[in-house]
Amino acid sequence: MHPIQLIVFLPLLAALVAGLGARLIGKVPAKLVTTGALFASCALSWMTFLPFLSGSAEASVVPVLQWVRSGDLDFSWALRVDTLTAVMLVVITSVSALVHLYSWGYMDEDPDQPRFFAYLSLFTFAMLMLVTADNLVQMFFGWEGVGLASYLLIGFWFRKPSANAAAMKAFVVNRVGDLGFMMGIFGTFLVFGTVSIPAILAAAPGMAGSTIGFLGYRFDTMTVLCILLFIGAMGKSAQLGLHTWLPDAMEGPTPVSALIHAATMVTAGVFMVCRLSPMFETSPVALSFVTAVGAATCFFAATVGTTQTDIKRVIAYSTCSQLGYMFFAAGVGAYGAAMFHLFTHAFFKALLFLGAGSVIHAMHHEQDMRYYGGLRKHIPLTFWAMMMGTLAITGVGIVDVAGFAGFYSKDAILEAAYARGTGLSQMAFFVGIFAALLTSFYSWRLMFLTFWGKPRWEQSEHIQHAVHDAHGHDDHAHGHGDHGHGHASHDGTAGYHPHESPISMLLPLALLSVGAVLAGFVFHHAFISEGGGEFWKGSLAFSEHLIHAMHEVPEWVKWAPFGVMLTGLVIAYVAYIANPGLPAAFTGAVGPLYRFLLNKWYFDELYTAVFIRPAMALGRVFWKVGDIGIIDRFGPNGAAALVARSSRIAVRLQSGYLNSYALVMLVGLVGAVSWVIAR
Amino acid sequence: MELLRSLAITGTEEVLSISGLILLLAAAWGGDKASRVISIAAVAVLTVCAVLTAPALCGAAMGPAVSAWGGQFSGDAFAAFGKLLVYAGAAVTLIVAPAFFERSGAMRAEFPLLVLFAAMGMGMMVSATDMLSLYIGLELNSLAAYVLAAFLRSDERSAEAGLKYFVLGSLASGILLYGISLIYGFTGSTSFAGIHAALAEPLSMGVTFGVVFVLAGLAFKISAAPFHMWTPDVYEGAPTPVTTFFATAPKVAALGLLMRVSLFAFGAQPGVWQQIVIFVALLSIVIGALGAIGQDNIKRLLAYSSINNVGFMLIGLACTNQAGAAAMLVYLAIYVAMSVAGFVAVLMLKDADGAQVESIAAMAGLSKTRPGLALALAMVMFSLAGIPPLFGFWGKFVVFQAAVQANLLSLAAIGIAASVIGAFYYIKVVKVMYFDEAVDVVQGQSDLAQRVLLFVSVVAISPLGYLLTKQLGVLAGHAAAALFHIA
Amino acid sequence: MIGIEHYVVVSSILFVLGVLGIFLNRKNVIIILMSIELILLAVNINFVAFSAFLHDLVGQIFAMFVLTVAAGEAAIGLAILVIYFRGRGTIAVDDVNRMKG
Amino acid sequence: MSGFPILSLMLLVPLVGAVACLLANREAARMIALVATLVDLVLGAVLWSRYQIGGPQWQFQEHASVFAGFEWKLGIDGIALLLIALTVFLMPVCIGASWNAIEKRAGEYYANFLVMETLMIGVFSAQDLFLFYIMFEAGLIPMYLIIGIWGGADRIYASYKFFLYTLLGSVLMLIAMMWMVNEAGTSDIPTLMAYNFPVHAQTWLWLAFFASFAVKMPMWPTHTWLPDAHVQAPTAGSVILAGVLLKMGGYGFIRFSLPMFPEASAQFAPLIYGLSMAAVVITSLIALVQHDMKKLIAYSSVAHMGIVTVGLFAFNRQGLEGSMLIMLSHGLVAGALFLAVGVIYDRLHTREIDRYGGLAINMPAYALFFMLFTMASVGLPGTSGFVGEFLSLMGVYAQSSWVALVCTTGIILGAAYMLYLYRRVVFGVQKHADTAAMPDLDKREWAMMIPLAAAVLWMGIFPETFLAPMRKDIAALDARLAQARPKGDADLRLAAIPPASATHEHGDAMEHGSKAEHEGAR
Amino acid sequence: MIQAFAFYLFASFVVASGAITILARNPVHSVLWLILAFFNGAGLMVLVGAEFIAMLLVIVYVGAVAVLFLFVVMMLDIDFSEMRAGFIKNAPLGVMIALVLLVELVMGVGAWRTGALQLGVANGASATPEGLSNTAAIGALLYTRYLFLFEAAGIILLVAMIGAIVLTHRQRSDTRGQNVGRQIARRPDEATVNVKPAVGQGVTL
Repeated sequence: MHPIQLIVFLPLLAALVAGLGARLIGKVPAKLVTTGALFASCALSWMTFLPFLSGSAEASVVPVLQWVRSGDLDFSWALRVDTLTAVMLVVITSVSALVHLYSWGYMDEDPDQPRFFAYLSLFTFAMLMLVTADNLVQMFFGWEGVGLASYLLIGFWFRKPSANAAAMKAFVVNRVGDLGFMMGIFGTFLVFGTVSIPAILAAAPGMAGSTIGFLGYRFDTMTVLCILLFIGAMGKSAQLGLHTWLPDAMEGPTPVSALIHAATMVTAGVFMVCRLSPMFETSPVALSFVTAVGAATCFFAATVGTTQTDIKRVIAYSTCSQLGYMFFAAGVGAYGAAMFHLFTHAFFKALLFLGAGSVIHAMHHEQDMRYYGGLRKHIPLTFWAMMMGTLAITGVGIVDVAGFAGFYSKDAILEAAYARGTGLSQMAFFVGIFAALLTSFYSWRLMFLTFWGKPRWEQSEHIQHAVHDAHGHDDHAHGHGDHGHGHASHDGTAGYHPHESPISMLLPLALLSVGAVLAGFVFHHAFISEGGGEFWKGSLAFSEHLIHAMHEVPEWVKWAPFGVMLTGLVIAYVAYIANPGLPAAFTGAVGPLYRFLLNKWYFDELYTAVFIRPAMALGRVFWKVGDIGIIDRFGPNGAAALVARSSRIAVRLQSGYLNSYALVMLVGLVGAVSWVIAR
Repeated sequence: MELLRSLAITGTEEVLSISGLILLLAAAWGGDKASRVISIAAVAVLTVCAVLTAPALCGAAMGPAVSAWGGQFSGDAFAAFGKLLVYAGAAVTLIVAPAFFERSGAMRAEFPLLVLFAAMGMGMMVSATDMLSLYIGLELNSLAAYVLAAFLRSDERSAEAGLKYFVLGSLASGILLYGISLIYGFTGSTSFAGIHAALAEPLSMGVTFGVVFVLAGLAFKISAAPFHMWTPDVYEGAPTPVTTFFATAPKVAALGLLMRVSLFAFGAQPGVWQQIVIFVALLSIVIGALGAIGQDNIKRLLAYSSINNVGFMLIGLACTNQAGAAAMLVYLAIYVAMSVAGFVAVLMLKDADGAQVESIAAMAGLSKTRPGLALALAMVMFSLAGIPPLFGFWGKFVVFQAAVQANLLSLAAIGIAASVIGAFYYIKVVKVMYFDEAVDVVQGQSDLAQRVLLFVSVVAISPLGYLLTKQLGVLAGHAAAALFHIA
Repeated sequence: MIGIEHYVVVSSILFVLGVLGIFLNRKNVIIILMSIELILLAVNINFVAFSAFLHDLVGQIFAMFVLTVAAGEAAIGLAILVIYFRGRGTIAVDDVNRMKG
Repeated sequence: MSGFPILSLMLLVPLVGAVACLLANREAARMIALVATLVDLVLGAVLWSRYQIGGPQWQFQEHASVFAGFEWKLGIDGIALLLIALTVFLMPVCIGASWNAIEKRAGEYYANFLVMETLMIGVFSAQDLFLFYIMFEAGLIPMYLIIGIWGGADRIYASYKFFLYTLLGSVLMLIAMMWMVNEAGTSDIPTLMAYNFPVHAQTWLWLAFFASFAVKMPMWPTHTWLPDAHVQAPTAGSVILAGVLLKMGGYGFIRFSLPMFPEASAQFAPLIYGLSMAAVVITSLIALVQHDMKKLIAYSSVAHMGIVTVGLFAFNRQGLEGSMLIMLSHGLVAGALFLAVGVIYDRLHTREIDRYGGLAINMPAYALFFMLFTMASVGLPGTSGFVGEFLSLMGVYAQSSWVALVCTTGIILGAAYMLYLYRRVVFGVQKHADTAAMPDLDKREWAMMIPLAAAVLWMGIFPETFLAPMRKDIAALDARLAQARPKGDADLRLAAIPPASATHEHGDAMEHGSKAEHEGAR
Repeated sequence: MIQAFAFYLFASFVVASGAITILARNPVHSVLWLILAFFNGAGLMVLVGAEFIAMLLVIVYVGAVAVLFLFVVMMLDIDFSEMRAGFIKNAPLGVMIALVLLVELVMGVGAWRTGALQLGVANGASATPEGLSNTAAIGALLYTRYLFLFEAAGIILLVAMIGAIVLTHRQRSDTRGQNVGRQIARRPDEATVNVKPAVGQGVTL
């Protein structure tokens, strides 16, 4: 058995065992099975990846099972392993394994843990299927599979209406993207006669310049196909327009956010563009589109991120923004850089989420940063882990010396954008720089609000509940009432004492911190150096030329990210440590803009007004007016009424009088006679 | 010799008339108490007549060899087919009548006699090949029928039915006769063969009028719209066994007559009447269906149903060819079976006192109180509606197939679409019996004869009936071939 | 000799009169029966006239049978009328509508 | 073939069972019905195992000349085999679903169901045009009774609507059949499938058949009988209605309209596309605002059938095979969904969505199955719903990207209304005490759900089992349609001078490309 | 000339009396006008040489049928003063249609123009034999070719008779019918019974 089969199917098996058999085997075994399977899978993934890193492995395809054969269309279940896949395998299984472990602690009190672990493992399986896909349809399978898992996990706390709504929204918005993806697959099959990825990529250059009819107009074939496929990627990767589900997805448990909505699933779009990069290379228009969308998302999400108060939402917008980076990297042709950022981002963003989870855990599920403050001393380990993540995401590092993970990858992207030299890519560069500034600002804002300053916990209902519950519990336990308000302290803590998270949560934080610190330094050579072509081995369209140009960019371009990072840090410091009144004053001054950002550019409101309400209203109209009012009324009911009315006439004619009977007969006779005369 | 041959060919009529006279004496002697015995004897006579008739049908008799009385009668397969159905209908009437009249004490020994004489008249109708024999047969049947309709003389509805039937029937006879007189004048002949020959020439308007009048008169007898107005009232008012009779035997005889007149006598000029038949057919289908909706009397509903069904049969006539005629005969045979089943089932609807129940509303929940009866009625209804796999579908099937073969596509399409309207009221009856809450009205017992008849006829219209399609097709084919055998 | 068309016209008028009598009348069923006799008279005139002009006796024989049947018809018609009257006490045409619809 | 009349036997077994049920009491009747359907299931399994994939087109042929005008002629190809398998598979489930729910007049109830089974198998195995029609039409009667006697409060309207709507739809088809038989001189379906009817006649013949199948499918705007019928029918009635009866329409298209009137089919393809697009979008939107669970699923059926029809009229193998797979899948999934509704209806006796909520808490197993079937309905890859929809839409894309686009929106709307339903019923808090007190699935319900779930997954993961039997038949149909296949809107045109290097390196790929162009040009 | 005069006389009378028959308010008058119409009809028949039918018409109709009518009219004991006058509500329509029929008949057949009628040609099988009176000729035909129908006509009359009796004959409970058998079978010893009544107790009869 090929290890890849174990890597992919162990999580599925574990998910089935835990999900269906939990009642038989019990809670802890179910958790053990899934976590164990993931660690096994993770170990195998690293074993698969390392040969690729050293350049000693070759791409291979492991067939599993025939799937569909219909006429010329033929695709099967098969697992493809090449460098790109191997990178993804490592990312997915590592983060997943750690998230599994982390969940032991985080979900400790939840009654439905086996279900949770089953979902996590199921997700991992689907994600692995996605990245190992040898054909577009299997990729779509994984694509939808992760969507399902995401849906299930966002809605894991199904009693919460908001969680259900968010889950549904995630699924449906993703489906909008999937519409494009499916159309893209259809078009690809029509053009190439196959859905096998290698075959398509091989044939794609030959199609450059051809035109195709689409929706009644003629377009460049490859542009149509790439943009359709990219729409799929936009949905999954929460790009501008189809991003609205991602912030809401934070309704799910935090480990889920870390695994799915930061490290892995949302990067599937980037993976797909990279996987199909030879195809995208044939269409400059499509690439420009990718760049534009990526840059816009990058900018948009960063702006919104600066105003959010929910700790997870801030990180979610941050994710969205970082995905924008990845896309415009891909758009400018720096697929290696895109993948590298994907790789590093997985570590530091998972770290940030898990860290945030640790904070939330400590704060009794309070997520609003306005009610945090001063946590540095209470949960120091979490603080340091978060600090590592923040340093990584803001891209702290010294040019040509060393830096945190984000430093390498983000700088590479910005340099590539600049080096590409087209107008659009230059613009993307500046947008990226500005977004980096915002990134720095909101990341530090998060840190300062959470860990510095005075505790502001007493305004939090969650904390109050926690304190009250503990108090009530004490009452019950000790049998005599404590009627004073001893817990109502005046230090803003409301008498609440946050505790550091258990070891099962801290261990993943530690491991990921290592990744966030070192991933860039260790791997940047392989991913984005001039020898990257040997590493990638054609699994994506690696452009040596672009890499070369990247090293030729002016110094200010290289230093700009560092500069904006510092600027952001300073602004955040001034606003949240030095002069805490400043934000309120500032937001008061630019009220409309602030509200615009706070309300996420009013996308949700817009979509509600443009799509959801009209859809419901249309549905009602089609039902009440269309089906009942028109079709039924003039169709069956109308016919029935007509028949009934005619029947009444016929019956009235049957008056019972001899005269009229005779008259009718006479009319018939005269009619017949007249007919033969007229004939 | 010629006389003997003629006597032999019209043998069944003679048997009927002579036995009728003998039974009349018996009735005079035995009084009303003998009515049951006389009924049995009459059924026996009809059976004998049927046995006498059968060989002509099976042997596909046709042509001058079976022509009697100088061309006034024909003992061909067509006549035999019609006679067999007529005798069957008459026999059913005789079997179910005693139990019906017994309760009101209205059973009279004359009843079987009238039925016998009517059967004789109908036999003459289907074998007539001359306007004169047509007329005599028709009137013999009609006069008996008028009396039968009014037979429950103490019942106002029965008397009214008789009166209406009589007045309108006489008017129809008048129209028919006037037409015959015109045809006689303008062709110089009353025999079908003579008319056929004369019509082969270019047509004068007088003949055309005659044709129209004759067809109008016959349309009354088959209760085709717009000459159908009497049907619901008479069907409702007449005693139920008599209604059974009207729905079967006279319908067969009149249709047979109509077929022979139009296809043989007027066969040379189908263009004159084809359009009229098409129109009448469609009108009958529609009027029959529309009228039936909203009826609450099951007999009245079946009356409209018969109008509706006649419309379908006329589609076969509109084909003006042998296939159409054969289809019509098949339909006719199936229709007789359906009518028998339907009316016998209606006869079995009795309340606790043994009084007849005719209201559809009173049949609510019949499927619970009398499941077997309800099943039978449901099968009749679906069969009348022409829903496969019940045998009623086959009648419509052959008729429409004939129409399609004759390239009357639009007629077939409109007709079959209109049949859906008909389904509306047939399934209403099923709805009342099966879906509505039981009211427990129908409780009375039914006698063995009724049950046997119902069983036999329901089996015939059940999907098992399809096993008969071949034989039925062959026999109808013989009959239709005889009709088109121009001597 | 008077032409055949004259007879045809006379019989047509009589026929139409008879028909009119049936459906115009709302007074009395007996008059309807008489109207029927008028129709039959029209028919008979036609038959006899055609018979004469065709030099063919069938018409006259037909007329004879029509007469016979008409007699029987009248008997039965009147008998039905009688029992109807017995039951309802009226023979007004307007009242003969117990059954309708 | 073996000569053993297995098809006739499959028709006979339920019929005998039906008669027996009529005479039995409730307990005996349901046992008889179960045994009869299981026997038929076994026979169906035998049928499938004996079916030679890639063998002669028509297998298990039987012929008895016992009727005038038409003949007792049975035989199946792969397409019919699959649908028969679906029928015999669903029937025991239906009986199971009725096990406790039907209390009044059980004997008649089961008799009706068994008669239905006979007729459905008859429809799929008939090889004589008129035999087909009789079986096709006869199904109205038992279904009418099932809805009317054992249905809900408004059952009478629904049963009437069902009966008359479908009757009106199919009568015109009979006239067309007669014309065809008259023209071709035979009522043998295989012969007619190869007969070339005059093109001008095909137009109206096609329309007549269309009237019938469109109502049966049902296609928009003749779909309004379906929600009413579904809502009022008892659970098992809905299952069989959605599971098998709707498939008769699709079967009709694939067996009659397409092979017999290829030119007319091409001519009317735009009509089909238009109606199907309308169906997908409009009925999906309507499903979104339903308060009644069964109505929602009924509307979703209309939307799914819309994708079936576009696939059928895509004139290529992906479309045809995809449509067949949707039909099979929808048979399972819609059946299962109605069953799922029935499970909770049996407990609470309401189908109001608002009366439920939070079922995941007290009925976790139920929630799991419901989720699986919801996802299958949504067309999640890995479930049966995906493969068919994917192939079907892929097929139609070759014809028209617009149609594919509009119909593919069905996957968005489908997700929306199904998940909205699921969210309201299964998720959330337990609003009502009676809802919260409902017990989870019992053994009988497990026994019904498990096979359906297994089949749904099987079909999603290894559809080859279902594709293989019909492959040859679809290929034959595709070949038959080739003469009339309309030109797609893609019309791929290669660049005038392709880059030299690319041409050189990817000669193999160019072959693909030119082939695609060739197809596009057809 | 005389023929023409006679024809017009009979024709106008038959039409006029027919019209009055249906219009007369009193049924008795109607019957009488009907009788007049029959007489004139018979006259028309005589004009074309069908004296047998003409006589039959007079004898059968005037002698039997019309009298039967009168009889019934009298017997039914109808209060004629209560008879509603006037016509049905759609009488104008009916009259118009009837007139249309008349016009169609007359114009359509062509009877409005002298000599426009193209009668058919009889095949001569039943041609009027030379030298035989009308009555004899009819008889010759009737008892040979039309024998069967003649008998059937008899049956019709029989049916009419049975029908009329069946319908109208009532078993009156208040009348005592004559029982011939019993009268004949009556013996003297049954006719008288000797009783010895006790005084004051009377006898039971």
